[in-house]
Formats: sequence, structure tokens, C-alpha cells
Amino acid sequence: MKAKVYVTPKKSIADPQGNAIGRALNKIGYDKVEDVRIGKLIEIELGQITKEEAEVQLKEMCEKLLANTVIEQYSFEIE
Amino acid sequence: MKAKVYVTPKKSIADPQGNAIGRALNKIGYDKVEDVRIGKLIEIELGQITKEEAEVQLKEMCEKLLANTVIEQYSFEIE
Amino acid sequence: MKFGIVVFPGSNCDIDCYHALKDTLGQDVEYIWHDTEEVKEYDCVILPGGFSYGDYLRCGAVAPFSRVMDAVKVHADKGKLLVGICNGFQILTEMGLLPGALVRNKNLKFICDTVALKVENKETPFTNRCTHGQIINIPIAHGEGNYVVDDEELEKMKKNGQILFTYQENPNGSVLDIAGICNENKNVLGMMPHPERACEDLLGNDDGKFILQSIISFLEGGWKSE
Amino acid sequence: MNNYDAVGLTRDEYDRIIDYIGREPNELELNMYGVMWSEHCSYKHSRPLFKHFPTSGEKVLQGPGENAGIVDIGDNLAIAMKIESHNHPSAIEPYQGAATGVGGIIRDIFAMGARPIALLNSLRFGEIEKYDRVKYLLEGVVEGIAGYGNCIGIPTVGGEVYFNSSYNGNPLVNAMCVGIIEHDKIHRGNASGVGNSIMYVGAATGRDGIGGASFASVELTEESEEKRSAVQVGDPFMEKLLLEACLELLDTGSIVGIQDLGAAGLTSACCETATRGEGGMEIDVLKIPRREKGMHPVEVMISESQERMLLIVEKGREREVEEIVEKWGLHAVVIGKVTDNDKLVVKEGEKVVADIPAESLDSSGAPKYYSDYQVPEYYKEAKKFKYNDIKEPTGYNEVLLNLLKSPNIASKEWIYRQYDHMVRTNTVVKPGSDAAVLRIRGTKKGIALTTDCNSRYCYLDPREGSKIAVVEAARNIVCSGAKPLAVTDGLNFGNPEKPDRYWQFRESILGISEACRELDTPVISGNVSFYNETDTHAIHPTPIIGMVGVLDDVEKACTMYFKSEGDIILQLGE
Ligand SMILES: Nc1ncnc2c1ncn2[C@@H]1O[C@H](COP(=O)(O)OP(=O)(O)O)[C@@H](O)[C@H]1O
Repeated sequence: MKAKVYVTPKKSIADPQGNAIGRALNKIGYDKVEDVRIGKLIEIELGQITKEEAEVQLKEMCEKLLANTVIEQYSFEIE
Repeated sequence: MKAKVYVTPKKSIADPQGNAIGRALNKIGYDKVEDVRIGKLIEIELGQITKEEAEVQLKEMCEKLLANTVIEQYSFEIE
Repeated sequence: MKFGIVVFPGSNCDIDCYHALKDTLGQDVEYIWHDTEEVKEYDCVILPGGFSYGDYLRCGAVAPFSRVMDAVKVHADKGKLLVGICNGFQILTEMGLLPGALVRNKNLKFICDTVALKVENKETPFTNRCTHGQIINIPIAHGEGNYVVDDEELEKMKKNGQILFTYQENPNGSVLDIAGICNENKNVLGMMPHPERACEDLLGNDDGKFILQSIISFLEGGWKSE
Repeated sequence: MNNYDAVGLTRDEYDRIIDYIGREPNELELNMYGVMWSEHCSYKHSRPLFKHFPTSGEKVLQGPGENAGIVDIGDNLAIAMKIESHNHPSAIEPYQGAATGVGGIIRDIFAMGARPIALLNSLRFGEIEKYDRVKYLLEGVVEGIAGYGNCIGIPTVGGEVYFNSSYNGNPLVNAMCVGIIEHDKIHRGNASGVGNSIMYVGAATGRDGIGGASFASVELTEESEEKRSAVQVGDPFMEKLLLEACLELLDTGSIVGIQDLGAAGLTSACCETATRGEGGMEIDVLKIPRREKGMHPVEVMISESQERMLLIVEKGREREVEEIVEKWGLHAVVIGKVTDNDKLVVKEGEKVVADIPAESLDSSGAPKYYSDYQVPEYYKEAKKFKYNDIKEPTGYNEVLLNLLKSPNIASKEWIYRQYDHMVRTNTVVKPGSDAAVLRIRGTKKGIALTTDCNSRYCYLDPREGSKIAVVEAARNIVCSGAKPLAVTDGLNFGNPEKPDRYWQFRESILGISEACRELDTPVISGNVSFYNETDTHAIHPTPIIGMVGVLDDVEKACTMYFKSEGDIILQLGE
């Protein structure tokens, strides 16, 4: 089973990385770009496991390791 | 208009960060985790622009700046 | 003979390159501000280390779009010398002036240390003062110095003698222990180690002079291929 | 809960506010007092003891009270330095907590007009062999320090790290920055000259770090987890731009005063510059660049967003300032002006939303507490201990192996290898020796830098332990070939409202004072961090001593390593 985890900076948290890339995109001519936020896409290959189990485990993994919930939020999809 | 750009390391390229996270997940008990790859999720807020234009521009942005196609592949979605 | 050092807003080693060339080696050196199109004629242009535009997303990803870069490309296309050190190397690969890419160090950590390099090819403008196989000690300071390139390109580089420096003990996971390379035409150098940090006895090491002196000899026309 | 409770003030303090302003404060005003009168900003428990420190001397150009202290090294040059703690933020988010700690202390140095040339750090963690959490904190903190310092291009040349169970729930992260400045270029955070413009430059203001100041003054409990949004995110690249822009601006003579926006954000920067300038100030919150929509004046006024500076600009030269700032890719905006009425007036457009005597907010107006102190039981017990009671170990090999295995003794190379300690090519003695040595370009001189504190000694006897910290620092400086010049101190203690903790604090200050007086190394700046405790226990008293020394001839710098076989080893002293 394959899962995709998305970890992004919380809305209230500054995202210097996103800001810098947003400015760069404006500078090279993409003036329609209004805001950029940069997060992580984590692709996980899971072995033999039920979808229900996977959901439980992924949530745990996010809370424990993949996301820093102090400054980041997460979501995931199971394929 | 909102777009999501996904940039991931090409299959042929080593992903030390993904490997490290994979090992860490195994170590804390998630033994079903077989492989982890870490990429980027770039959320872009675009102003007044048609979907067709957005597609053209996003492809360009990826090729020029958001991804390094020597080592990365990209895809995007427009909401 | 004139050296130009490009200064991006986040350059940190611009000053170090300047001092090494000017104060230690007595060369004529100028800074070139990134936000300019008018660039004078230089014999050698240096892209120094640092974090050009913060190095968010990927190191050196934004710098290729600086106004100065068109002129830098023209300079290199004319066959003049262009040197990228550390962040400068990353920028050169991002621009496609050098093959491959630099990704995160294998141990995922920034590494600052002095490492032993082996000179793999002395027949270049950047290494002519070295001997073949010579070991020189040069500082490194980078988080993304892990050189990757596809096999085909790598074969080509080997055949053309484009691999100039290799690590004696690979610190970052680079393919074939690569620390520094040049282009096919041998006028563009990219290296992760910092020769400008090793030019003075007071700092405990002057092996960097082998590289900078090679460039000077070449420009003075003193270098003859054997 | 009363509204004053919510901002961490007492009933008495609330009454004091009413006395100052002659009426009940509104919500904005109350919050401004809340953050400014927090322990972190007002030093209400510690200031009364500072009088013991020797703070002056022939070489002291700026003592405590400004953004950083400054000491003369001859040749019209001087060294600016300061240490700062970021313990609580680092406990919650180690990478960003440590990174923003480094960012903050760098701003303090260039706010004086000095160019930052070196960073050091002093770290304390719990038992690393026992807890994964400690490992996570240590790795995050080290990466945060490296991430910020390396990117901005200031070498991190030294520091220390110790592990001990007293830090299990409460790590310490103290960052020190050192800068160089010519005597005639020293700037202060003054808002003077009626009609001069107040300008804002740097990152936009967001909701980050709201409550960060009062947050830093509350013991860590489960509840503080919920205030997590108080964590700020650092942007070292932005700071680099800010640093270069500010130093260039200061060279033009258009800047009357400059102040960084640190703890308590705009509130603190405005009232401090106004108080030092002996005038007043009026600003309009609508002019402040914002990151988020719909922010209230109170959020704008106490936000602790990073990488922002306040400039007091000579009237008529605003355009000149804008141009230089824009060259560095930043924007500067006029947010208000200097007035002559001693008041800090905050407007939202035309509407006055706060109107407070500037001085009353500042530490001079804040309450002072002479806390009770009491000799702790453990100290009396410890005093009974007799060295002769220790049994002679039977296997010395085993003892040696145990010592070498201790994380406190093991090599710290894996830490300082992550810090760029060579950038700017001035580092003559790198980390790994007793003190770092930097050359001073354009002279034959060098400076030596170190941080030291053995908190185990300070726990067993805070006064003696603190003296030992000072003399250890001085020994490290001397062993590098330099003459000790001055001290910056990072005082990390438990809850000062508990008499035994306050006793430790008081003893420690007396010890530092005595040693500094004896060695003629005045204390020119410092920082206090209280409430470093969990529900069960306080950290060991940890007064970190940062010291600078000068070498007249940097070529004479000395390292501690054995050089060659056959060299003679001598022992000096008893
Ligand atoms: N957190 C740190 N940051 C930078 N350098 C450090 C750090 N911890 C230790 N060092 C460096 O490692 C060396 C050895 O440190 P330490 O073991 O504390 O030595 P000592 O006990 O002799 O003071 C010193 O040069 C010190 O500057």
C-alpha cells in the first residue's frame, strides 16, 4: 500500500521559504503569483496492512515524527 | 486560483533524507514501512488568471525554478 | 589582469575571496553587484560561497535569475575563466554551465572541516601549479555538497578529464568522491571546498594557493600543457 | 480570571498602572504593560541585585542597559558583545527556538552599529543516554544554531554543552554574539529630536510569538503546550539583508537611533527608545506592514515576529533611507514620529488606541521586587560532606573509561563540525581549544572568546561556583595568549519567587561580582532567564560567563594541543 503525507506550515506561522520563492517568481515575471507556501510531500510505501490500520499508523507517524505539530499541519491520502 | 505543485526526487536519485526517516519510522515500531521518499509540496495562490494560462505558467515555473529536472520530477494540480 | 567577484545579497565568502586574491596574492580584484547588467571585462569571474538568495527550495536555485547572470554567461561563452566555489558551484549546476547537481549531504548535516583532496587532473587553468595526484588540504563548509550526475555524463567527464578534485575521505556522499569539476571546455570550474579559506599561515593552512596561483599563472600565459 | 491575571500581572501591579495613567487601562494598554512588566522584559526580580556587578572601567565604552555592552581594544576599535537565552522556545521547538535566539542576539549587536564577527553558544540538556526527547532537542538546537549562523555568514567559533538530570525538562540555549565597531560609530537606541521619523524595516508583522514575553515568564506546564503558536520562525536571509542595510544606513548619518524588535516587539522597542531619548513617540498601527489580514492593534503591538528593526530617522532624510533599504531588497515605512510629551501614543488611523507615559512601561517604571531568600536544605546537607569519606577506587582503568564515556567529557566535534567556524577567514584558533581566537583585520591584534560555567559547582555552592565560572573563563582566555577584558553573563535560574532559588541567584551574582572585580573584567552586558523549572524541580543554577580578551599580537595565539614528541610538560599552580 502507498500513502502520501502532506506536511505544510500552519497558516499562522511565518514561511520564509515560501515568501522567498514567491518573491523570486514575481521577479522572473510571474506577477500573478500572490502567495507561496512550501511544505513537504512524504511518500510512504507500506507493506501488507489494512487500510484501517494504515490510517491509524499514519496519523501516529505524523504526530510523532513526520510533522512538527508546533508549527506544521498534516494530512494524508492512502492509495 | 490555487495550485499545488509536487516535486519529488527522481527514482534514480538517492534520497538520504527519505532513507533516514524510513529507518527512524522502523526504529520506533512502524515495521510495515518499506520505503520513504521526501519531496516538496508547493502551494501557489494565483490571482486573476484562466485555467489554461495557469497551466502554461505553472509548467514554466516548474521547469525554470521550482524543480531541478536533473534530479527531480514534478506534477501539479489546479483547484 | 582582473578578477571580478559577484556579490549576491546572501554571499558570505565574497570578502574572503577578495582578501585572498588582493591581500595575499596581490591581484587586481573588484566586486560585481548582482543587480547590474553592465559588467566590465574580467579575466576571471568568481561566484563565491554563501547563501545567495537564502538558498530556500534548493541551493543556488534563484541566483541564475539575477540581472548580472546574462553577462556572466557571455563571459563564460567567450572561453574566459569562471569559478564557482561552494554556493557558486551549486549555482553553476543550476544554470547548466556545469553538469549534474548538488544534493543534501549523505549524513543530512552541515559539515565544516578541513579535508584532504586529490588533484585528478593538472592540465587545466585551475590546477597547473599542482602535481598529478597531489594531496591538498582545503576547508569545506556545506550542507548540500553531495554531487550527483547520470552515468552517461559521468563517463564523458571521466574521459575528458573534467574531474579535477576528489575527496580522500568522502564527507558527503558525492559520486566517485567528486569535490570539484570543470566543463568540457575547461574554462568553468565548480568546487565545494573553499581554497580562499586556506591562503594564509596565520589561519594554519595555505594549500588553497595552489589553486589560486594556478589561475594566475594561466592568465599570465605562463602555463604550458606538457 | 481577572483581566490582569490573563496578562500575567498582579492586583498591585494593576493598581500601579492606574496610578500611572490616571484611569483604567484599555485592553491594548493592559497587554502592553503585561508584556513589558513580565520578568523577561522588566527584570523585576533581578534588577535590584545588579548594583553589585562592577560595570565600569577605563576600557568600558558602554555598560549594561543598551542592546549590547562595548569594550575598547585600542586602535580606535571596540568589541560589542551580549549573551541571550532562548530556553523556553527551544524546549518547545528546538530548531526554531535556537535559530531565533541566534537571530535576536545578532540584531542586538548590529543595533549598536557593530558588525557581528562571531557567535558562541552555551547549551544544557538532560540525560541524553536516557531520553530520546533529549536527543531530539539537542539535534534540533544544534541544527537551528547552525542553520541560522551559517546562512547569515557569521562564524560560530565556540561554546559548551553539558548534560545533567536537572535539565531533563528544561534545556538551556544561550547564544552570544560579538561584534566589532569603531569608537566614533557607536549608536544607541534613542528616539530624540522632536519631529524625527520613526521608520520600520524588515519582515512583515504576523501573529507569531504573541504572548511570547509573558509566556517566557511562566513555568513550563502542560498548559503551555497550548500556547505553542508563541513559537517564531526565523529567516536568516532576511536578517542578512537587514544587517547589511542597517550598517550601510548607519554610515550615512541619517539615523538618530536604532533598535531591534525583540521580546514584546513594537511595544518594547517604542517605549525603550522613547525613554532613552527622553521624549515621546506617536505611531500608527495601520502603517505597520502585516503578514496576515484582520490583525488587532494589540496583536500588532506585541507580536514577536522576527527580523524587524525600528529606525529613528532625521526628518527630511526618509527617502535616502528608503533607497538604501530597497537596494537590499527590503522596504522601509514611516510609522510615526518623535514627540515632546514623554508619552507613547498608539493610533489606529486617526483614533488614539493607547496613550501611556513611555517611562512607566519601561523597566524604570516597572515594579521591583526584593524577594525573600533562604538558604536551601540541600546546601546545608552538602556542606557536611567530607572529601575524606570518598573511598579510593580500586580499578583506575575502569574509572578512566567511565570518564571518557561521559557525554560531558566526550568530544564535541560532531557539534561544532555543523557550525561554519571559518567563514570570513578571521578564525585563528578554531573550536576544540580553550578559547577561540579571531584576528582583527587591519591591526596586529586578536581577540579571544569563551563561554564557561560548571553548574554542578554552582549547585553545590552558588557563590563559589560562580566565581569558578569567571576564573575558568579567564584561564581559558589567558591560555590562548590573551588578556581578559570584559564579561557578559547569561544567568539561568529557577523561579525567583521561591526563596531557595532566589538565594541561589543572589549568591551567584555576589560570586560573579567578586571574581570580576578581582580580575578587573567588568560585566558589560547580560541576560536573565528565570522560571527554568518543571513541576518537580529547578535546574542547577547556571550563570554562564562569556568573556572576551585581547592579544596585542595575534601571531602569539596559543592552542592547547600537544605539538611534538619530546616537548616538556609542566604543571603550574598547586
Ligand atoms: N555548543 C558548542 N558550540 C560550539 N563549540 C562548542 C560547543 N560545545 C563545545 N564546543 C567547543 O568544543 C571545545 C571543547 O569543549 P569542552 O569540552 O566544553 O571544553 P572545555 O571543557 O575545555 O571548556 C571548545 O573549543 C568549545 O568551544
